[in-house]
Amino acid sequence: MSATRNVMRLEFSSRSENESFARVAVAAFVAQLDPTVEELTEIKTAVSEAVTNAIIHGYGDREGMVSITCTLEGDVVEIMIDDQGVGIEDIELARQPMYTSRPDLERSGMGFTIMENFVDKVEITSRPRQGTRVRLVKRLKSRTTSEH
Amino acid sequence: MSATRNVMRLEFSSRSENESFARVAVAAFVAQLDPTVEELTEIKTAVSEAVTNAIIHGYGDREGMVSITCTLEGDVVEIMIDDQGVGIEDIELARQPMYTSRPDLERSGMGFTIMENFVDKVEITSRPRQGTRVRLVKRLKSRTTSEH
Amino acid sequence: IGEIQRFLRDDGTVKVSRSVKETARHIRRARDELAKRLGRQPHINELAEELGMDPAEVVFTQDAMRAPASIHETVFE
Ligand SMILES: Nc1ncnc2c1ncn2[C@@H]1O[C@H](COP(=O)(O)OP(=O)(O)O)[C@@H](O)[C@H]1O
Ligand SMILES: Nc1ncnc2c1ncn2[C@@H]1O[C@H](COP(=O)(O)OP(=O)(O)O)[C@@H](O)[C@H]1O
Ligand SMILES: [Mg+2]
Ligand SMILES: [Mg+2]
Repeated sequence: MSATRNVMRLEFSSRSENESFARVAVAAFVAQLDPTVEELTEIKTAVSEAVTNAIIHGYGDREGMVSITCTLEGDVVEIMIDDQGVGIEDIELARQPMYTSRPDLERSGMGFTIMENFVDKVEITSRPRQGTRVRLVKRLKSRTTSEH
Repeated sequence: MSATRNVMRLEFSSRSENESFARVAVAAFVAQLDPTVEELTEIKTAVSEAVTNAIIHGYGDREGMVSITCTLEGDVVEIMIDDQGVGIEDIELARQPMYTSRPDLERSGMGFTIMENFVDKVEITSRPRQGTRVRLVKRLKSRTTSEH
Repeated sequence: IGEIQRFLRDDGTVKVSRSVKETARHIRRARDELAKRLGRQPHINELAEELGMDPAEVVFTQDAMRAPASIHETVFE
């Protein structure tokens, strides 16, 4: 791997069938940096939560496109998950552990909390009726350690 | 899987490190249709050849973006691989088995022949200095025998 | 499969490249056994079920860490 930026962008229909594909596509891109199994699992889990949110909350019964932009630069992974769905009225509230606007779907309200635990930075930008962007940043601590 | 169209689009830097990621992303998307392992390998191989061509021939020493659009509809997979590279002057010649414009890179000239063997249709559209689109279509023949 | 899970759980510092290599070997073995048992090429869902893995994860593990140089080998393997 060279040290310069490597970028990929992914766009797909907001269907739950596409969740595992999206998670694996991001994993295959990040795998170039040879993270630990644990780091890759953390990234996949965080991406899954954000993608599920875009599909379930952003679009709900409608079908739209979800996009993921992933940038690798040195040992830092940046992932943005975008939807053009309903957006979030109150971002502070949405971030609260256990808060969910859809208890009817048996959501746990732990999605953002999980993301915060598994990556270094979680930024949410959203506008009601315009859509939501979740930006995840993670530094791979393992990268400098040697093979064994 | 519902019978309606499912679409994904992928864009990435023209680096050879991204080849396996692109192949995995397409295969993980197509896996939804439950092809045989063999069919998946055929698709991955054809996609690899087209992506390698975009990187090596289309862009060469430059870096550009390669994009892949994949559509699933019923049991038919359609994959388009696009670059905005140098383009192909003589498409008939390029398709010839063993023809390569880069014998210096130890290319075998078998890329298009491999694609033709592994998918049902290979269409090439290209304009010199504008870029190239390779469209691959494959029907998953085995699909109906899978339920038992 | 228990073996793979133990391997993956054992150590928080296992590199993906190494774990993928290990798991890919299990996948190849399962694929060959399944093909023999079924008398035909297995479907990806059948293989995934046999391994207790997500189909997309099987695809990832079979291929994700493969070097670009070996593209042509996949044809003849
Ligand atoms: N992409 C999104 N579009 C619209 N609303 C969202 C989106 N992501 C999250 N939300 C809102 O934030 C809340 C909390 O999300 P999360 O922590 O993942 O919990 P859960 O998904 O279990 O409800 C959701 O219930 C929803 O109201
Ligand atoms: N995306 C592309 N952009 C420009 N030229 C291409 C592209 N794809 C194929 N070609 C041309 O077609 C020729 C044949 O391609 P291929 O059959 O894959 O053989 P090889 O890659 O081994 O040369 C290449 O040598 C190149 O001249
Ligand atoms: Mg959630
Ligand atoms: Mg070629």
